[in-house]
Amino acid sequence: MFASVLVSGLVLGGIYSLVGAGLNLIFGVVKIINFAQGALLMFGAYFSYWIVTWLGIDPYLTLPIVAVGMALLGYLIQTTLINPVLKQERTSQLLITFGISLLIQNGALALWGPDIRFVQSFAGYDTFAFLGIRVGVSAAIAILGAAIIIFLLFVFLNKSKMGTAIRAVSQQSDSALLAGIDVKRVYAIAFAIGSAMVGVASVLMIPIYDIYPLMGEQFGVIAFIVVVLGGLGNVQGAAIAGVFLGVTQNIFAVYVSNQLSVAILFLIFLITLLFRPQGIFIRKMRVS
Amino acid sequence: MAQDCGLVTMASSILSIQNVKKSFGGLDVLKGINLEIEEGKITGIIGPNGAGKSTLFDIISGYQKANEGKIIFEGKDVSKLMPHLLARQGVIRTFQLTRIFRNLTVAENLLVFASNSKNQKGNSNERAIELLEFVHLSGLVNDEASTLSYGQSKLLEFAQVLMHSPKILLLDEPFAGINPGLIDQMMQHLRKLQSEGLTIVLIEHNLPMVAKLCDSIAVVTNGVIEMHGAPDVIVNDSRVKEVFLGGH
Amino acid sequence: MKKKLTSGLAILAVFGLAVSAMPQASAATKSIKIGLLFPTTGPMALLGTDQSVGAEMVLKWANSKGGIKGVPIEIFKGDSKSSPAEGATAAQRLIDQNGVQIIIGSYSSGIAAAIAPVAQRNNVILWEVGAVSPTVNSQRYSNFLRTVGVSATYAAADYDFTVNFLAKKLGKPAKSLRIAIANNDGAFATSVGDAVNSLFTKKGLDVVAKEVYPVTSTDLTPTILKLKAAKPDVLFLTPDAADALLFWQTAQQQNFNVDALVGSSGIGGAGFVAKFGAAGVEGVYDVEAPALATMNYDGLDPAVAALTKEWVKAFAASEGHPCAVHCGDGIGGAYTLVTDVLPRAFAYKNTTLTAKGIIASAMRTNIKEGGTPQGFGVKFSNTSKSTPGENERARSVIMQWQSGSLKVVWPAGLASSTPIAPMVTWDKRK
Amino acid sequence: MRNKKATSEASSILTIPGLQSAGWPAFLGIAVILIGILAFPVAFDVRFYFVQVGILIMFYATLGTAWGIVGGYAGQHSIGQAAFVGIGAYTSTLLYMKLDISPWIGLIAGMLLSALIAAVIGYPLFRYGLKGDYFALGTVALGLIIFEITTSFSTITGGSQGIPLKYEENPLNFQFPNRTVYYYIIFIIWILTVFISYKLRRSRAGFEMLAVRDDEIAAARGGISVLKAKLTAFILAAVISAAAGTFFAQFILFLDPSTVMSLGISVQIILVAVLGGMNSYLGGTLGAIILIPVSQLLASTFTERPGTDIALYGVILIVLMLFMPNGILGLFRNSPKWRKIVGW
Repeated sequence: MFASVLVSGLVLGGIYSLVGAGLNLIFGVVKIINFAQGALLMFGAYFSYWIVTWLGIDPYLTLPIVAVGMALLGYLIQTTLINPVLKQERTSQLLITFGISLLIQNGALALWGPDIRFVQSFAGYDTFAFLGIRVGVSAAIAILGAAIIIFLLFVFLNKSKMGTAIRAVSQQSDSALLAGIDVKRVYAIAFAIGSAMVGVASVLMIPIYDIYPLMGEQFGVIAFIVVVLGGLGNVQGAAIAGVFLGVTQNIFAVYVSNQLSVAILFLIFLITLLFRPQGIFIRKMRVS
Repeated sequence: MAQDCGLVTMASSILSIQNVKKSFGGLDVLKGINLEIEEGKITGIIGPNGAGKSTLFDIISGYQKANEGKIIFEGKDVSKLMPHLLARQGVIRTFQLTRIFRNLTVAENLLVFASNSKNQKGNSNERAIELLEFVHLSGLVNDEASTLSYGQSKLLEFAQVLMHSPKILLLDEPFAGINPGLIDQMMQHLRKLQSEGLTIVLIEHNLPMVAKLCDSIAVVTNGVIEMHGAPDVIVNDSRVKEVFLGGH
Repeated sequence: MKKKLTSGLAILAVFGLAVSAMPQASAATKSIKIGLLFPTTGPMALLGTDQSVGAEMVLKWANSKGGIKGVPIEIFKGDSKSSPAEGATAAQRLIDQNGVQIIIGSYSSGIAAAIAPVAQRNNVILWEVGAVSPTVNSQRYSNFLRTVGVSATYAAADYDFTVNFLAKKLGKPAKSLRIAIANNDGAFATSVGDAVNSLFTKKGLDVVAKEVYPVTSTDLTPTILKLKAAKPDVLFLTPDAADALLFWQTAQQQNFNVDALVGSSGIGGAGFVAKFGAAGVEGVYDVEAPALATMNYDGLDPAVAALTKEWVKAFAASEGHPCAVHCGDGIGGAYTLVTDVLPRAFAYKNTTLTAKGIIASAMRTNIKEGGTPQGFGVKFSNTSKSTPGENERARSVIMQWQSGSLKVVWPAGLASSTPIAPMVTWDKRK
Repeated sequence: MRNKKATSEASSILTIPGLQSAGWPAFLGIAVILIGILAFPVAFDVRFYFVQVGILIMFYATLGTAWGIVGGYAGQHSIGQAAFVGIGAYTSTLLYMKLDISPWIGLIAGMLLSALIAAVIGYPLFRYGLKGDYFALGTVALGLIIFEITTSFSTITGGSQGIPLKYEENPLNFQFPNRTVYYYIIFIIWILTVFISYKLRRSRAGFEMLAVRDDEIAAARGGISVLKAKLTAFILAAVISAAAGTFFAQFILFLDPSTVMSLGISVQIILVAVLGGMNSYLGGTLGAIILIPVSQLLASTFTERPGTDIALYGVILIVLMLFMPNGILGLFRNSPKWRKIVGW
């Protein structure tokens, strides 16, 4: 059984990495606590769902449209709602994203009702089985997709000019400004790419998870754990962190306490926050 | 003081820095600093950028912990004290980049420093008024500090640290960004403070100014004290001229 | 300026509240004001909405028939936002702003428990059609009347079915059946899971696993693997709507087979068969009040059966999915109220409706089996009982997914089909 | 002229600015408002719903003001404040239900326990220098952990099924036949909280919090213990929140984790404080006066399409935060005179 638990944890971890990938840019670069992360994930899922319903295509084929649509939405959110309050109190940014989350979640409820919706991909609920260890095909696709987009993100950040600008801004926005980088534009692009990745996550997830207005809530919280655990802006770190969390959650659920298996993630998160250094670029001053 | 009895020629040391070493991520910033700061004197610390001057200040004032070595203040080892405890002992510093409380008013900025010190002297109200007049901020008492210009902020910080009645004052580039007229006044004020018994240590790039103000000068290069002595000796040293005044 | 602004605002607020708080005409009964208070947003919105819509259809039907003895019903709606505290405030608003005399609610036990004292203190009836926790009325509020069964009725039905059918059919003595119980840690699921567990252990059945998973869990594989390792013959599963689907999908992926799965809530929901198809859910049992859309109407009084069919059709048309259990709870509860209790309550006080009159009338309610859309009868426990106001005739039935519809299979008297066991294994489905 | 004025002000700069600078009109205004609030439930023939809205306003005003101490004064944006509301509510309720101890005593017990837990939790958080967003996220995690633990230990807490409180009309049991009494109880809790917040703003301890908020490093240089300032604020806010929690459980007569300790409630608390202006002792109150009635009004207006009201609430929030990122009272910060009065 241990092997099965471990593999299920790896699979879950892959999904966590996928969900965290987009937030890496939003939280890691723009540095806002985005309460709307889960709502955006849900919105992407509905987006894909409606395309599937109208066009009758396989959900995986909606990926480019959803990614582009979500990127536009993200760009719009950053330029119209977040950029104007960038220099203000952090709480006002946080509450704006909370407002966005209320709007998207309850807007979806008001428009489309509370029904649980689902899509069928070509993979259906098929399963790979190997030595008694079983993995859903759609889960395997999601993990493969996660690996690809995380790799692409890594390449983008490290090899492209825009990626370099994003990293510069992520590390120190003030110096980036001095270096002639249009920080607000970089933020908008980072938010857009982050949202596009959330869209990709949505599409890859809906063959596994069903679609309803609150579907993204839990994943939104977990995304923060993934990103902080892996290190802000650290793409590979987040991927490893996601896997670590998934494995921990499932092993804990089986061998310690099923009911506290979600709480343990929060505890790991808290302990990480206490002990990990917060950015190597700021020389840390002891004050307390 | 105990040291007074021993060497007649040497004034007592209020602050003793003993073999202080510090490295950041494998880079040795301080490689064993030894320095005695004499009570009631003004000591200047000069050296090129990155020589470790600010790090030394950070360690003296408790913001950084040395990897090795000791800081002895008034005969007690204070190496492990947190900054606020050092401040209460009378070790007060300024920073290269001004640090004031931007969302508080000018008056409140002084209030914060009014009574936390054990060696507060005199009426703090009068002292505050006097200090505000000195730094020409009397007209702005109720303005939010964020509205001050850079120079004004720097002056406010100066007033702030004096509000605290320090025993030893560590000034990190106090004259940068302040208009020349005021610099003279500040120097006069520093001398006055010195005459009242305050010990002052300052980091400054402007060697002539340091030479004019200080009783002794320590030169820091590459994480060690290259030399320490009277201003005229330092200013006329060929190495200092070469390394430090090369551009002039 | 600032001060003026604050005082201005404060005065405005006080004034605004006072004006909108003008006393309203008291119940000279020109109309009967009923509030529908359900969780229609938040995590309970899916099934809460079903219940609300079901109840509303019946109230509208009563109006179309000329109201209650010629007095029309005015319907007001509230949203408890899936939160007990919001529910309590919304209840007070319905009472004070809209002057409702009866609140039909609440879907969830927590919300019901928070509304009950509000109803009692305002002398308004809480007509409960959804909550199943037996502790809701532990304070013995007289204005609380509940038409549906409590979690103990689920456990009783499960026990009866296990001992009198499953054991025989599976060819084992009841005490040697390996029984597993699983539920999420939400209020409803915990209530039912605990009730089943305590009854079964008390009766000496062999409970080999009791799994509780977080309702927020993102992966049910650990739960399935643990259940699989316990090798149960029968599994009693109480999920909510979303995790029911995730559970079954994971069960398929992990090839988890049991001879019988008795679920509830989401297992009997419309989404369950829609997602997995008729073959995918064939043979799964559901314990609950009957799902109206697929029950056998033969056992119902013919007039009730005709009405029920009408409502089931109307519900499907307006909501886009069949009227299952929760919609049935709403319909059944409201039906008893408007056809039985309210007309008699009028008779008591010469067309003036009072809470006292409604309670007195409810105490005389005596509906036989087959007399309500849900099939069970209604008789409320009186104040001599440990919890008054409970429908002693409410019961849960065992249904089974057969060829894509949820048929009542147990007890035999209400059954529209015969139960099939053991359930087919995953490799035989398709 | 200007100089003279400046000097005269300077001569008293060490008196901390406050309400008295507005003179008698301010005190008259306050008196009128307070009398208005006290008279509201009895002077007008109001339905209890409006009294209840008043109770909710003061409940959230209390929580918002308390949050203002830790979030506004000390600058530590805790997003787990509801956990302390829950600790207060559960302590008094469990003592009452299981041991028959009066909730009045439970109120004190809850406050003490809350202080203890805040100290135990706050110490490592602040000691390890958790700052800004990391502190905020840490408190989110804390709130969720406490929520999950409360749900899990159902044998003691009743878990997700909650606890219906037994109702025995007896003032000693915090239970009154006339529910308007709750209005006056929360009034007292609220006014005390505002008073504490106001006094704190004018005290040495308050100044230290403000200094720490603005610049920890400079504050330490001033001899201020950063740890102590943050911890004091954190504990104070926790204690007040616990008191409000006990009150709320007694008022609603039902308690489950979602009622008192959900993330949504933590956010609502911040919302109230930030909208009003979190740096002012009046911010929480002003925020609650606006947000609670707005959400009630929306809920009673858009009953036909569930979700519409909350979505609109979200829009209102976005707009307010876009145009008043410092809250309503933040608009007054640039006027030295008003600044003193609102205590920015």
